[in-house]
Amino acid sequence: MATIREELQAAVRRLFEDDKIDYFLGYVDDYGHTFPAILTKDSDLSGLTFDRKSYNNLAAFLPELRGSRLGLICKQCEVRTLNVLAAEEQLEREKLVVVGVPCPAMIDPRKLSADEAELGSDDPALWQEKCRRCLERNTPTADLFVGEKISTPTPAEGWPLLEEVEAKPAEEREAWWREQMSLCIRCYACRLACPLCYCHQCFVEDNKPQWLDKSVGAENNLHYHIIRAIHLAGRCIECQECSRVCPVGIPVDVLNNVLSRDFASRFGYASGETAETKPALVAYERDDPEDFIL
Amino acid sequence: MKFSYYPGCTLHSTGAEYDQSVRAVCHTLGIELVEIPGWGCCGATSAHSVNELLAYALPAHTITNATEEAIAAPCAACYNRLRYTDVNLRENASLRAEVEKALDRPYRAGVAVRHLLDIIANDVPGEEIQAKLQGTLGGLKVVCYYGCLLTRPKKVAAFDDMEEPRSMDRLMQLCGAEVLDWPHRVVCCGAAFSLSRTDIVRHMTGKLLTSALRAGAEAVVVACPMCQSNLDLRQPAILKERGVRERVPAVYFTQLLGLALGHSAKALGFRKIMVDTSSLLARVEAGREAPAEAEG
Amino acid sequence: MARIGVFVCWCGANIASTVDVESVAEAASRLPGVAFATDYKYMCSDPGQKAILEAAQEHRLDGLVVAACSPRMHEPTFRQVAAEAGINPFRMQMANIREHCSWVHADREEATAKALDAIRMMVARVAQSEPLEPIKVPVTRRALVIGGGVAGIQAALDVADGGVETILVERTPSIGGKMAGLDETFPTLDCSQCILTPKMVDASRSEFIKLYTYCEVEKVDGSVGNFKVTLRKKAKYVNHELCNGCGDCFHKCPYKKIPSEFDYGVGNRTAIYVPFPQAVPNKPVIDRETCVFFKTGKCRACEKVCLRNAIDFEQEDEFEEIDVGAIIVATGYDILEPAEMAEFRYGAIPDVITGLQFERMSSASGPTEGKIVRPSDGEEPKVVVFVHCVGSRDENYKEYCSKICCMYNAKHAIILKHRIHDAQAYLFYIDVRAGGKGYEEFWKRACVEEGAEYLRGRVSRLYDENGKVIVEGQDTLSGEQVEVVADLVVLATAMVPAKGTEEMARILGVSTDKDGFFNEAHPKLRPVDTATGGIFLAGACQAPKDIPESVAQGSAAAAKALGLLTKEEITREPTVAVVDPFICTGCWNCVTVCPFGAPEKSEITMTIDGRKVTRPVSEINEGKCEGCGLCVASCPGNCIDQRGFSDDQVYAELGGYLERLRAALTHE
Amino acid sequence: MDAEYYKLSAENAAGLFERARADYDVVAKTRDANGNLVYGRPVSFEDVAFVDEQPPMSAKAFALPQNETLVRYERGGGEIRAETPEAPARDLLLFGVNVCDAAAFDIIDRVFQWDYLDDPYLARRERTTQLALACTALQRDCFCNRISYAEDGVDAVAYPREGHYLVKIQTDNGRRLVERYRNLFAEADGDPETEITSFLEKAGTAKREPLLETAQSGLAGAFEHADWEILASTCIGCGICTYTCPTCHCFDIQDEGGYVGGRRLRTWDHCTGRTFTAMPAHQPRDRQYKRYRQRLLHKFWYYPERFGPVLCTGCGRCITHCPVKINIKELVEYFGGLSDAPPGGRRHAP
Repeated sequence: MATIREELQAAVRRLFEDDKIDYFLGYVDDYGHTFPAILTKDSDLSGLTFDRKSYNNLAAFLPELRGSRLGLICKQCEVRTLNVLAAEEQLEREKLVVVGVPCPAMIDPRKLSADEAELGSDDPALWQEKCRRCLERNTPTADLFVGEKISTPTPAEGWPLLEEVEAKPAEEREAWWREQMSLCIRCYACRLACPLCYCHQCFVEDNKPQWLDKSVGAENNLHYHIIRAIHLAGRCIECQECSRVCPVGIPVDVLNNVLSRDFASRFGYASGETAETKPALVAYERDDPEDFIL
Repeated sequence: MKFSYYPGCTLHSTGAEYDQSVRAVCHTLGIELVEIPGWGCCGATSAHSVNELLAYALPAHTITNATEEAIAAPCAACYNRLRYTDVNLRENASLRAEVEKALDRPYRAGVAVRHLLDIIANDVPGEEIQAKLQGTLGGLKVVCYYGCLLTRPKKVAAFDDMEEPRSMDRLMQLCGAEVLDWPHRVVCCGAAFSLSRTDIVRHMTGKLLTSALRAGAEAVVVACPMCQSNLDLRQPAILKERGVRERVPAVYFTQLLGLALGHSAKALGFRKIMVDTSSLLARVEAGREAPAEAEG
Repeated sequence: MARIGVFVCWCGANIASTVDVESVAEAASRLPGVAFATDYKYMCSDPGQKAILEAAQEHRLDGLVVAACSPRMHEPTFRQVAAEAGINPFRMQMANIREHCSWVHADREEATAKALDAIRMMVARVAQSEPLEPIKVPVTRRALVIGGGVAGIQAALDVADGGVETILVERTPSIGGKMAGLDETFPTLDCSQCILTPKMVDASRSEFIKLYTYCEVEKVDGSVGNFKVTLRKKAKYVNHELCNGCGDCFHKCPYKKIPSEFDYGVGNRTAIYVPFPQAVPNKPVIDRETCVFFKTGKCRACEKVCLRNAIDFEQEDEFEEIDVGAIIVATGYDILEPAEMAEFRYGAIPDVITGLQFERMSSASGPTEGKIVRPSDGEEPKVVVFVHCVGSRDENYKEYCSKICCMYNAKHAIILKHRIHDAQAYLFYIDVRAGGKGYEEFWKRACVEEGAEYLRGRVSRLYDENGKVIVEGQDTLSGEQVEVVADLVVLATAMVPAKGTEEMARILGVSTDKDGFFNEAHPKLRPVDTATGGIFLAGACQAPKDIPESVAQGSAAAAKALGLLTKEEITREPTVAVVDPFICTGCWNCVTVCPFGAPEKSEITMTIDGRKVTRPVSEINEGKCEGCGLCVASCPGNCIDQRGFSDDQVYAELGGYLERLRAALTHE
Repeated sequence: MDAEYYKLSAENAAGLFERARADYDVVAKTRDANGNLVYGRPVSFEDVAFVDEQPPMSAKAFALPQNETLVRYERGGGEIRAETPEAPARDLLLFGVNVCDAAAFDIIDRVFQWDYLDDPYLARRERTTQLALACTALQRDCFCNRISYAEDGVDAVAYPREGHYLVKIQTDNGRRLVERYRNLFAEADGDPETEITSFLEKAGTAKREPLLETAQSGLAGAFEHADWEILASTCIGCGICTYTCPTCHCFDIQDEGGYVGGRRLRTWDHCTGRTFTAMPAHQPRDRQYKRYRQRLLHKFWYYPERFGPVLCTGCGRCITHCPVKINIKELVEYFGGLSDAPPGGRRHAP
C-alpha cells in the first residue's frame, strides 16, 4: 500500500502535469521538522509529506500568492478558515484546489519530549488541544482527497485550560491574564500565523494616530491581545496556530475562544460553517433596529 | 422531562381532582414532577391588594425553593403570580434587592415558570401523545376555557395568543373531542369575588355558561381550579336564576386528556365534580370502544 | 504652525451672561496655533462678519474657530465668511458655547472653563483639518413619484407645474388611492371623489406627467441627482393603445363574484375590470389570478366581444429603466387586518366591518349605492357601534395613534344619522383627538346635534347572539360595564404602512421606523426628506395622516424636489468617507453596513516585486455617501477615514479636551 | 591572556552561587510560573536549572533590554524636568548560561563601540561577568559546531565532569571572578586542554569543517539567486528569530507619553518585519523573502565583512521557535555553496 507521502507526491505531480495549478502549498520534512513549503512544477517534490507535525494552517499564505492558481493541503479543522475567508471576500475559491488528507491528529510540540519518540503514539494527552476534540479527521468537502479515510475517535469533552480560566473569579482571572501577558515579547507571530489576521496594516503599526505604544509591558501587551481578540470575535476558527507559534507559551487561543463560546451561546453562531456565513459582527439583517440613524 | 411541581393551595384542597388528574397524565406522558419543598402561597388576589412587597416575596420564596430548572404550575392564578414576580424581579434590580432582603437569601432567577398546559401542549410532541391514546373522546363537543390569567398580560404570560389561544383546543382535538368555537375563551369568571361579591360572579359566570350552552357544548374544559369552582359550584343556582334548564360540566383538561390516555374516571376524580358528568362519561366510554382514530 | 483666528460671540446676553467671553478670548489667543482671538456681541451680524474678514487679512489667518451657537444655526453663515476671507470653509469650525454651555449651566466659572475647552478642542481640530472642496454632481431633470394616491398626485402635479418631467408610478390599475374610495370627507362633508377626480384627470393630461399604472418599482441604483430606476410594467393583457374603455369586456366577463379590492370586499368585480367607474386610466386590466382563461385555457369572452381587438393574452411583464434626479415616495397606508385582533371577531361575525368598508357602503358610487345595510341580511341597522383605536394606542398591537379615526368615526356617526334618521350611533373612545381646523366643532356636532352617544372606554369583546352583535365594554365615566346590543359594528382599525413598504425601503435604501413607516431625516426640520439625498416622502407612508396633511406634504416634497431639479448641478458636503486602497483588504464590511450603498466593490492593481497583483478593494461613491461614519467604524483594518472627521482630527479634538485635565495634573 | 584552568567541585558550585548572590546580580536558568525555562534570578541554588536546553529568550536582554529608557521627562509647576536613567547599580553574573549565549556579547560589542560609543549598552557590559556552562550534547537545532567563534570571548566556561566542573578562564574579567572566590577553586590537574577537546568531541560540539564562515564568498554571489523567493517566502515576518537571537541587535527609538510626562526609549526591532525602518523612511524590501534574505546576509556576509565574526553563535533558537521552521544553517549552506540541494527535499530523493 502506498504511503501518504507517495500518494501526496503523485497527486501533486499530477496537478502540475495537468496544469491545474501554479503553486502547491504543502508540508515538507527535513532536519527533524515538518514545515510549510511553496512548491512549483520545477520543485523537488520528494520532501512533500503529511505527518503529525504538519501544524501550520496553510491558508495564512494565501495573501502572499494571491492571483495564482493554487493547490493546498487543508485539514478538516482548517476548512472553516477557507469559509471565513470566502465570506470576507478574501478567497479566489475558483483558483484553489483544496487537497484533503486523513489527519492523524497533531502532536503538541510543547508536550513532546526532546527525542520525539512519542511521535507515533496515539495518546490524546500528547495531542494539540483541538485534536482532542476533533469531530472529523478526513476532509469531506475537499476538491481532492488523498490517502485512506480514517475513522474519527470519540471527541473529548471540554477544554480543560479554558474552563479552568473561565472558572476563576473575575479579579483572579484578570490577574492571571496580566501575568501571561507580561511574558509577551510582541513578536506578533500569533497575528502573522493567523490566517484571519490579513489586514495589510495592523492597528499596532498605525502611528498617526498611534493607538498602541511600542514598548512591551503587561498593559500594552494586554491591549494588543484584547484588540486582536475583538477583531477576531465571531471569526476565529480555533486552528490554535496563535498559541502554537508563541515562543513564550502564552495560551492566546484561550482568549480568542472564550469569545467564540460567547458567540455560540449568545447568537447560536459558529464562524465559518459555510462560505456564506458572514462574520457575526457584520452580519446585518434588514430588520435590525437602526433608530440611531437620523 | 423533569419539572418542579407547584400545586398551590387549591390542588391540595378543593381542587384535589385536578391534582389527581395532573399526576396521572404526567406520569403517562413521562413528565416527572418533583413537588417544591416548602412551597408557600402564590400571593394570589389577597396579597397583591394588601402589600406589594408581600405579593412579590411570597412567589419569590416558592421559586427560590424550586429544585429543578423549570416549574410546572397547573393553576392559572399561581402561574400568573409566579410569572409576574419573575419578570419583575429580573427587570427591576432594586425591587429584587428589596425582595431578597425580605427572603433573607438571593432570589433564584433563571427558573422558568410554566403552566402545565403550556408544557403538555408545546413540549410533548403531538405524535407522542397520539401514540399513547387508548381511545378517543368520541367527538365530545367541548368549549375550551382559558380564563383571564393564563395568557395575560402579554408581556408576562403569553405562551399562546392573548385573545385567541388555541393550545388547549389543539390538545382536545388530538384527543378526539369536537372543539367548538365560542367568544368567551379568555373572559373572566369573576374569580375571587366568588366569596365577597357573588352577584358579580353570578353575572360573569352566567354569561360564560349561557355562551357555552349556546355554542352546543357538552363540557367546558378548564385549566384553572378557580374557574372550575365558579363554573361548577355555582352553576345550578346561576342557570336556574336565568331560567336555563340544561347543565354543562366544567372539567379539567387533564381529566379529559386522562380519559383519552386510558385512565379511569375514578382515578381522575370525576366524582368530585358537582354537575352531573355521567352523560359525558358515557359519551367518552362509547368513544373508547371505537377504534382509536383520533384526528391529528 | 497653523494661523487660526478665534471669534467668541456674546450672543447678546445669551452667552455673555454665563460665560466670561472676554477672558475666554484672551485665553484662546494664547493657544498653540492661534494667531488672533477676539470677542464680539453678535458675531453673525454684519459688523461681526466684517471683523472676521478684517482679522483674516490682517493676521493672515488660515483657519477659523467661531465660538457661538449650534452649527445647525450658523455654520453655513460662517463657512461663507471663511470663503470670502479666502479660507477654506472646511477649515472653519464652530464651538457651540451656547446650547452646550451657557444655556445649560449656571456656574459662571465652570461654564467659562467649559467654553474654553470647547474652543481648545476646535482649535486642535482645525489645525489638523485638510482643506476640502464641495463635491459637484450633475442633475437629471426628471422626477419619479411612487404611489398615485392623493399625496403622490399632488406631488406630481406640483413638480410638473414647475416644468419638470415627472413619472408617476402606481401599482394598482388606477390612480386615486384610498381617497378615491371615500364617501364624504371631514370636516366639511364635501364629496371625496368630487374633489379628487379632477386632480386625477389633471395628472393624466399634464404634458409633463407620464402615468404608469399597474407598475412597480423593481430596483433603484445611483444617487441624488442621478438615480437609475427599473420599473416593472405588469402585464395588463389589454392593449391600452387600442382600448377605448367602452366596458363591453367586463360586462361580458362571466366571473362576477370576485371580491373587489377597491370595495374592500363589500362589492364584487369581474376578472377583467376597472376598479371603479371614475378610474384613471379608465381602461380595464385582466387579473391573471382570477381569470378563468388563465386557469383553464377556456373562455376568452372578453376577447370575443372587444371590437378593437385590444385583449392580448400574450402580454408579459415589461421592464423599463428610467433616469431621474429625485424620487418622491408616496406609497400610503393600509389598515391593520382586524382579524389579527381576535377579540373583535372580525370575519367571524359578518356584521362587524371596518371603517373603510363603511365608506364604500355609504358612498353613493359604492356597491350599495350609498345604502347602509347589515352585510348579514341586508337590513338597515338601527344601532351601530363605532369602535375607536382598534389596534392603535394599544401596547399589544400598535402603540401609536392613527390620527384620523376620531374624525372619521364622528363623520360616520353623522352620515348614519343622515341616511337612517332613527338610527343610534354609539362610539367607544379613549379620548377624542380633534386637532385640525374645524375638527373640534365637527365632532361636537356629531355629539350634540346628531345625537351620537360617546362612551369613554374600550371595548373588551364582541360576540353574536340571536342575530345581534353584543358589544361588551366599559364606560369609564360612569365606572360601569356596558353592553350594547348592536346591529352593526364598525371598527376604526389602525393605519399601518402599505404592504411592501419594507421591500420598498430596501430598494430605495432608506430606513423605516419601529412601526415600519418611512423615516424622515428630521422629525421637525426635515419632515419630507429622507436621510438619503434626493429621496423625499409624502403622505401616510411616513406616518398616519389625513387628506389635508397628505396634500400639504405632497406639495412640500414637490418643492424640495424642484429645488433640487432646477439646478444644473448639486454640491454635496465633502465630508465623505475615503478609503486608503493600499491598506484596504477588500473584506467589504463597509459594503454590508452602509445604508446608502456608498462603498462599492472595486479592484486595485499594484506592481509588487515586478509582479502585477490585483486585489479587491472598496471605493466610496461620493455621490451616495452621507457621511454617517458607519463604514469607518466597521472597517477592521482602519482603512477608511472620513474627511472632516479624520482620526487625526478626532484625536486632536480629544487631546484638546484633555488639556484641562493635564493642566490640573501638572498644576499649571 | 593565556587561559587558566581550575577545578570547581559540585559542592563549591553551590557555595559560589550563594556567595556571588551577595556581590552580584546573579542570572541563571530557572523555571517561571508556567514551568517554562527562562533566564531569571533564582533565589536559591536548588532553583537553578543545569540543563543543556536553552530558554526561548537568550541572555542578550541583560545587556540590551527589549525596552530601554534613554531619557525620561516630567512636566509640572511650569517647568520640564528631564533625567537620564543611571547606570546599573550592581555587577551582573551570568551563572551557568549557555556558551552560545555568553559568546554573543563579544560579537555584538563590536557594533556598539564601533564609531559611536553606546553608553547604556557599554555600561551594562562593563559590569557583566559570564560563567558559562558547556553543553553535554548538541540539541536538535543547534549548530555551534559549525561556527568557529562560539566561545572565544566568554569570561569563563565550566565543563561538567564527574563530581566537579573543569573551569576555563579566558579573560581578565574571568580571572577576577576566580580571585574573588579563590578558596572555592582548586588548580586543575592533568592536561585540561586535551580533556576539553575530548569533552567537545563527545558532546558533538567540537568545531566541524566546513565552518559556516566559509560561506561568505558564496553568499556574496547569491544575492540574485532565484530560489530565495521559493525558499524564504514561507517566512511570515514575525520577530521570533530576531527577538530570541542572542546576536540580533536592531532597535528602534520611540517616544512615549505626552504633555504631562513621558520617555524616549529604545525598543528591539527586526529587519524581517513589514514596518522595519518605516518610520524614518520606508521598508525598502517589498516582499517577505527579501526581508528574510537581508537577515541571513547581514549575519553571514555584511557583518563579518565589517566586524570579523559572523553574527551568529549557532544556538538554533531561530529554527526551534520559527513558526514555519525556516533553517538558517541549511540556507547558508545552500546559498553559500556548501551544499547542492535546498532544504526540504534532499533526504527523500525518489
